[in-house]
Amino acid sequence: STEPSDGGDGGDGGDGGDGGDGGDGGTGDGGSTGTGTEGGDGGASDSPDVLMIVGYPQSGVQLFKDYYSDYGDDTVDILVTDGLQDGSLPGDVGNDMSNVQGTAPSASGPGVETFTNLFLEEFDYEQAGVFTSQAYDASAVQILANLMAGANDGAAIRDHMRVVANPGGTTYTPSELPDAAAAAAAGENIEYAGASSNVNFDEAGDITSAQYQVFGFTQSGVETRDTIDFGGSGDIPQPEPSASGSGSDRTVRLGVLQPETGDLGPLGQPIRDAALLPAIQLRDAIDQSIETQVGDTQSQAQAAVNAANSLVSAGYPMITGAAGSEATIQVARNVLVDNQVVGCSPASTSPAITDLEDDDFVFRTPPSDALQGQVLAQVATEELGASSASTLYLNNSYGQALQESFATAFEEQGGSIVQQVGFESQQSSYTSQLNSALNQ
Amino acid sequence: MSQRATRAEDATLPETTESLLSVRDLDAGYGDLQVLEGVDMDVGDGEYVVVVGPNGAGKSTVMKSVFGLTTHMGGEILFDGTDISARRPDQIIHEGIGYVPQTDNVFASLSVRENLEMGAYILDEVPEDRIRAVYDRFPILGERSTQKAGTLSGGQRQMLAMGRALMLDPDLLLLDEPSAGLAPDLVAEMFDRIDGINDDGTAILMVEQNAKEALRRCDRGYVLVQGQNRYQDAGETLLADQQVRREFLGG
Amino acid sequence: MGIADTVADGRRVAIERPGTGVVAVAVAYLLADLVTKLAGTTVYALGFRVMGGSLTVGSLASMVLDGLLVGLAVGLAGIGLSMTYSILDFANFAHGDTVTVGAFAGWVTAFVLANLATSAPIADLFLFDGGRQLSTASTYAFVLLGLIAAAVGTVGVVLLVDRLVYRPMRGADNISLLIASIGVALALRYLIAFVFSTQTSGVATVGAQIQLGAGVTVTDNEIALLVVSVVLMLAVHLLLQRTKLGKAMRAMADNEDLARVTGIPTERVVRLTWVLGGALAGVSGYLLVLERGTIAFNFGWILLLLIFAAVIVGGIGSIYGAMAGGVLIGLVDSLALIWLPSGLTRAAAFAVLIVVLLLRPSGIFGGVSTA
Amino acid sequence: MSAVEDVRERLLALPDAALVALFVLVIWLALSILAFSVGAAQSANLAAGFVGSVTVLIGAYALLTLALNLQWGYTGLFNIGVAGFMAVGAYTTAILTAPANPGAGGVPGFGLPLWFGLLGGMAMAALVGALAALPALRLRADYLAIVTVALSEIIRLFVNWQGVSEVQVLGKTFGTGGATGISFPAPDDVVADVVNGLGGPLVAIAESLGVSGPNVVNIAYGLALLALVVGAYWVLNRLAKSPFGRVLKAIREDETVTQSLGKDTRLFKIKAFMIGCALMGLAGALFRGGAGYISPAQFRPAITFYVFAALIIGGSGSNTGSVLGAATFSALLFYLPARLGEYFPTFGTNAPGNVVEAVAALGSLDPTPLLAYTISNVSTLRFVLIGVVLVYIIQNYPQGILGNRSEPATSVDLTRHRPADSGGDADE
Amino acid sequence: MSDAEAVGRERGPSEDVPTTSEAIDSPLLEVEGLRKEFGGVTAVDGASFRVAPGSFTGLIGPNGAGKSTTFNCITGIHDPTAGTVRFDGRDVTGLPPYALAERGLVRTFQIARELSEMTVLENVMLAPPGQVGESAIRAVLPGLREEVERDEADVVEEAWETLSFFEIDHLAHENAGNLSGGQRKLLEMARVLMTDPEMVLLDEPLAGVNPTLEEKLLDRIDELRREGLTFLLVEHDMDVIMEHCEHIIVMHQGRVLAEGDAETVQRDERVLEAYLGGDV
Ligand SMILES: Nc1ncnc2c1ncn2[C@@H]1O[C@H](COP(=O)(O)OP(=O)(O)OP(=O)(O)O)[C@@H](O)[C@H]1O
Ligand SMILES: Nc1ncnc2c1ncn2[C@@H]1O[C@H](COP(=O)(O)OP(=O)(O)OP(=O)(O)O)[C@@H](O)[C@H]1O
Ligand SMILES: [Mg+2]
Ligand SMILES: [Mg+2]
Repeated sequence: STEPSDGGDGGDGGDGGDGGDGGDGGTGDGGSTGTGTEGGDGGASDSPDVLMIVGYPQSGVQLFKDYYSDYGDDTVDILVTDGLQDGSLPGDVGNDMSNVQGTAPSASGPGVETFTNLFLEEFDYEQAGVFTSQAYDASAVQILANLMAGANDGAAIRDHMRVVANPGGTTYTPSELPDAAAAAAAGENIEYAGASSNVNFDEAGDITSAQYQVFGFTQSGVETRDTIDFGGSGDIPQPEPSASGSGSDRTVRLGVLQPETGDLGPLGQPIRDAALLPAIQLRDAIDQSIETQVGDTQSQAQAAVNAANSLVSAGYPMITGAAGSEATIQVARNVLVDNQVVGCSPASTSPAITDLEDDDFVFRTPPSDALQGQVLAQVATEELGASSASTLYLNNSYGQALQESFATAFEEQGGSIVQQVGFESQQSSYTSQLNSALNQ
Repeated sequence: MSQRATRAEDATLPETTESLLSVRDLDAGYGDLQVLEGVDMDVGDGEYVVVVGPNGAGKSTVMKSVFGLTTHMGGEILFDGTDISARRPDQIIHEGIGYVPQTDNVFASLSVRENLEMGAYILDEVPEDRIRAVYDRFPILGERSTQKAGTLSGGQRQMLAMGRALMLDPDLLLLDEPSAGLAPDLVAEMFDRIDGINDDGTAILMVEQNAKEALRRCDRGYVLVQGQNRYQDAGETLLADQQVRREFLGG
Repeated sequence: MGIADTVADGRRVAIERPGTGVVAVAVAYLLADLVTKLAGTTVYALGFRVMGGSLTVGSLASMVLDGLLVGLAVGLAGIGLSMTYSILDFANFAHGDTVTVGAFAGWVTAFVLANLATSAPIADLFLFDGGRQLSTASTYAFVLLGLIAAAVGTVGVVLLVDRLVYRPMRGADNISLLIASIGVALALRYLIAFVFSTQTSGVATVGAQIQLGAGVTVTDNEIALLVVSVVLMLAVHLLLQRTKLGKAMRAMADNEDLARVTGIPTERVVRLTWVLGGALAGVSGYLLVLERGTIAFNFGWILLLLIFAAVIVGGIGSIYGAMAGGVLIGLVDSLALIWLPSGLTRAAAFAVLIVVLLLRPSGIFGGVSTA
Repeated sequence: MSAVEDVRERLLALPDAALVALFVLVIWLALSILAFSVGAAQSANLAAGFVGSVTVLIGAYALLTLALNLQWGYTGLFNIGVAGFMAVGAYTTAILTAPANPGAGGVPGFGLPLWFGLLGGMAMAALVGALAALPALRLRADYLAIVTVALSEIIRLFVNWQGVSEVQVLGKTFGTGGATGISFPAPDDVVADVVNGLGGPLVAIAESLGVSGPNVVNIAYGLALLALVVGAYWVLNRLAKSPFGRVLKAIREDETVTQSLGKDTRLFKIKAFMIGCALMGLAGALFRGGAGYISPAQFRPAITFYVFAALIIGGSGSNTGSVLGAATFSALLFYLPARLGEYFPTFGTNAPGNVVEAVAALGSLDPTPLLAYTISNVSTLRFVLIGVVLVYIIQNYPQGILGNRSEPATSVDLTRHRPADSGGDADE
Repeated sequence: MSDAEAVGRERGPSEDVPTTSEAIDSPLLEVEGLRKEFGGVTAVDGASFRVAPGSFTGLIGPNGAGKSTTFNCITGIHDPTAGTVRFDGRDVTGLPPYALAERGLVRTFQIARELSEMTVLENVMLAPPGQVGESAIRAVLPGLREEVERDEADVVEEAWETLSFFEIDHLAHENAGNLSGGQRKLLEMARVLMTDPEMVLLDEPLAGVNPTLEEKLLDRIDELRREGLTFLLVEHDMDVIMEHCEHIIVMHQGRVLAEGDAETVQRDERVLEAYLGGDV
């Protein structure tokens, strides 16, 4: 199974060396290049079985347009990630993208149906977008923890996040959120099982098990083709309540920090709305009132810090946000830890967040990309039967980290990485990068 | 001979109707800064008038004012009886005034011929006969017609600048220090050419620091000091006035 | 010229202009390396790989074609910038966003016209609903109308900007104008974002493809870009060289004060320069989108530094230079991938810009203005 | 209109320090009023949060504008690569001070003390400035601008590159962390230590008013930056009002003439450029890295243009103007609109998803959707505002809001002491 | 081009130019075989001459003869293509302008180059050499700053005196950009004299200056010369040259065509033909 077309290459890629060079060294001993003048066939033996692309729709539209205009008929299997899970992509690209599959953290919690119905009822969307169920869960858990802690106090809320989310006590799903709230306010140990997953937090604040969907594109959007369960092996901490809950006249304060504008604006707006949904659902259904305020990160870390600061200053002890990993990291370091405010990101998947020195104030409801890299590698080897792969990734922290974790996992599973090619967002053309990644 | 030049306040103004250009009580300057205070100046049809004065007196400012390049603050500028003080330079060109600025007076990256064509920009067609007339007057320009003006020598540039101003056959030509920086032989030649232009009927208003030579050749002269008229009289009379000589002509 | 001459020449260059010498050596090395790569061999010395590796001809050809197309687009956008740079004498930082304005003006028009017959809500068309992409092959009449709308719309916007921003500043120094143009750039870009959102939309699809062999294809849209670029380049060049207006523009670029006293209606020439520069920007933006297939509120801004690179490398004021500079920059941007890790290719294009500015500040084709 | 002019005249008559202080106070006051008018429960804390954030912004931008003013306002070096020099300073600081054995996932550094890292960052920024300056300073202003902005992009792309995210040189591992960024000991923790150590009672008072400790620290960090600004101002002002500053001004006007008068202009230019770059490097480390974390995305060229806008508003060539411009820009144009957008009442209806619907509603004489759309997009429109203000200022106050101030480049009284009698032939 | 060269060679200075300048045994300025090409144009084509210390030497020649270019090459504005420049016995060829100015060799520009956004006073205060406060450290550090201020006070006084002499003291606080053409020329001269020079190259300093003031300036130059300064003057006003300069160098097509005192030069056939025209 391990038949790397280029022996020395694996080592090259491993120590973070540049993909370009690695490829050079490798193809040197593939004597077939001598016939390369004949056209596309010449390089075929060197081209990867699978191309893994990490990016956002911003550049993805252009990238796929370039791909189909250059390699229209000669399709290779392409794997994408949640960043490109955008139903309007085939329309914008002008191709059905049938050779493209992707993985994304999926909404597999027991309450996903309830959530979807509620969400589409309350807001004017055609479908629940990416990370919306995670946003709902993030807000719901925080509200519950707040109710149980009995005060708008970040440290107390932090201490009750795992109490309300992890096993132990009665299980509640989104449809029973008002009941869960009442129980939490009464100081009972509960287990919230959400829309995106069962929502169990490990020591680092990451969720312990995750389900990924394998999705494909259709004319009208994305469809889920398969789901893969992952993780769930680690210990799940099960702390007990240490506070007595809330009386009837409290106000629970929840901040929502999402990109409403900027690059991630189109993704951020539905996420913001989903994060507000639990508060809407609980309005008038419980004794306590819930106050929410939204801050806009403008898809930029610095603006996110400013907006987070004003949320904190306004007395919000917990925040659903941010979306981009960079913003989440910055907000955590600049705002959350110092101010002892809980943050639960519904969309940040960077592995770096696991290792944050965060005094346990930072949680997230989607799984780390370290997992997604493994899932992708699994899909590539098992479902697509690929033994070689190239990566083409957006040169930011999301892209770099995810492709790195995919490459590592893929090689561990015996595959070989042909090329690792980064790209800048919004280039005029990605033809050269595609060429290079496909080793054509 | 110790003639006395006429001081400005004693001067009797010539009849306005006779004047081609008539500057009346002109106040002008740059932005908020007023330079000219009540300047009067006349140029008759076909007359040759020279303005002299110390540095910074406002001589160039008078010329620029006539051409609408300064801030007008009062008074009037009549050309052929109509007030042109509110016009733009390209409209004033239409009235029949040509202007050769003190420095930077050719388009360095255009050829000699293209410079002349620009002189006739406001006409619909390139007036070949005028170009030929300029070449006749300054033969060296004809020889160099395709050369870039930026590579001409100082004297040739002055000729080209003047040729360009002559393209529209103006009734009045404003010349700002046309001899500055020219070699002596060219200075003499330049004055001769100006005489020639004047002889052909074009009125001249000229600023010169080569004051003695200029006053010798002109019909009338003005002495401008600190933005005001000081003396005005026939050129020869000014030349002969001891005080004018001592103060402004270097003895 | 004999070998000896060349060597002597080389020595002279090395001594008199060391910078140029170094660049020449570097370029020579890269070319040699390219040849060995194509031959599929590798040269080692002292245990290090000195040059070589592998690269297929098809791959090279497609990279060259890609660089060429990006370069043409950049060069086309550069013509307008080059003109305003030399005639109005300031570096217009709003040019990139003017290009964007043109693209939006043109494509909105083409979209709305082409889909008027359908019952789609106007908002969908106006904001580029992803499902409704235009193909040049089937809607060429609308695409053509869009091209005209791009030119006209941009001219309108540019004239308005001139009236509001630059006209009150006539006679200001070129740095003040540059700064004003930064303000204009911000305002234009974010107004577009306000109206059209910050999403990237696909707007045009490929109509026909032509195989060139070695696995390289060109599309009809790319050919359109090529043809229009070359035609516009020639037309603008002739306009500036042969017509009275062109000469007046050159005269203005040369000495504006003198132009005024010569009777050239400078105000009108300025406006006409904006009209021409704006139309070129609009058309280039429109064609760029046609070739790329996508549109976004900030694509012109992102391209701006490359456009500047093209104009400066080609020599400010030179129409052919802008085009040649664009192609050079496009090729560097695309071919750098052969030698550099992908994270640094864009940096390489900027490095070329810096090197050219340091060694030949008047540009590779510089010295001759507006020719 | 004339009343406005009148107020402006009177304000401008104030001493510089008073003017700046007054301005900052007014901004604090305005933000506090905003805080009290919207955040019922936690107003004091909200106000403190606003004040802290805006003070940090003002301090950081003031450092940057002062640096740019030295380069551009005085010496005429049109550097629009500010972001790049900030990055050099910040990254050097980060690499020098990052712990040698970071936790999992962190990038190791040299573990040196922070003050050393900051000095190193300044030195490195100055060095890169000098290297860039040596060949580039003979270029005309607009070319230098393009070279510097290209350089700043090269720097950003380089630190972003995965190839340098962790490298080994001579057995020592360090790196930039690539696009993910790098953590180092946070400068604001130093301030926090001081505040918590010395300012215990102060914190207690603040907390009794409902202001959280971190907000006190944030304000303190802002004030620390302002103190740095005062220091930088003092140094730069002395530089400007001296023969050194005179030569810089002369270079801006005409370098050849200055050379012909016996001044080694290259040396002066490089000095001015290096001092400016060092200051930019410091600002990069303290502003972008205030919380101990930096990443390449924080050094996009946009920040350079903001610094420029700030300097233009204040008036290039004047140090006081630089500080005022920084305050005006960062508080009124950059910070305030975003906050206003957050706290503006949302008109009951959700904002429409796009402008077409918003405008369509106008047809039925209902302006609220458009208004709501506008408010929900205020952070986009803010940049339009910045652009418009920039144009307005350069058109109407090309010398900046302070107007055309005469700031002769000397420290002494310029009036004549020995009135010369026509010719100045004193008894020599 | 080659024609001109041929003509030039035919009349090469080595053959029959009076060797007055060779006679100056310890010249302050010595130019030998100076050559400057711009692309295809040869602006200076092997000019050689010497200037005696304390002299008032005139450099004349037709427009385009290469006088300004020669100045530019001497003062380091341009790098000469070939040839050497010696000043005060040392080879200074190709040194940058500031190095020459530091050695006491300064020049004015034909087209006045004022520092327009600085006041007239600042313009002249810039000039004195080696000002203490030009060191950034001294300008800033408290202990050293006092010395800077003392130095400045002297510079201000000197500046005022110079301005009054040139009759532009009433404009001291005006921005130099607002001066008239002639006033700029005066400022140019004032500034150069503030550098405390040993030798001054004046490129048409009097063009555009009012004749009365011109007289005064020339008197001043004569006075300074008596104090030991050396002047090399480019001027087209023959009256000035013939009256004031004891030694005259005539350039033509980039070469020295003739030199000597006023008498000699005025009688020289070639000078008459090439430059002075018939009527002098
Ligand atoms: N563009 C300008 N802006 C402001 N002031 C100016 C400007 N041009 C000239 N001045 C001022 O106007 C006054 C008159 O200048 P003008 O150029 O008319 O003098 P002039 O008589 O032509 O002198 P010269 O013989 O030296 O050329 C001078 O004091 C000068 O300072
Ligand atoms: N930078 C340059 N590029 C090209 N040619 C030049 C340059 N500078 C001077 N020349 C040419 O060199 C020759 C000599 O010019 P220079 O300015 O030295 O003459 P000059 O003797 O000072 O004349 P004038 O008396 O008119 O000032 C001229 O033909 C001129 O066109
Ligand atoms: Mg004048
Ligand atoms: Mg000269």
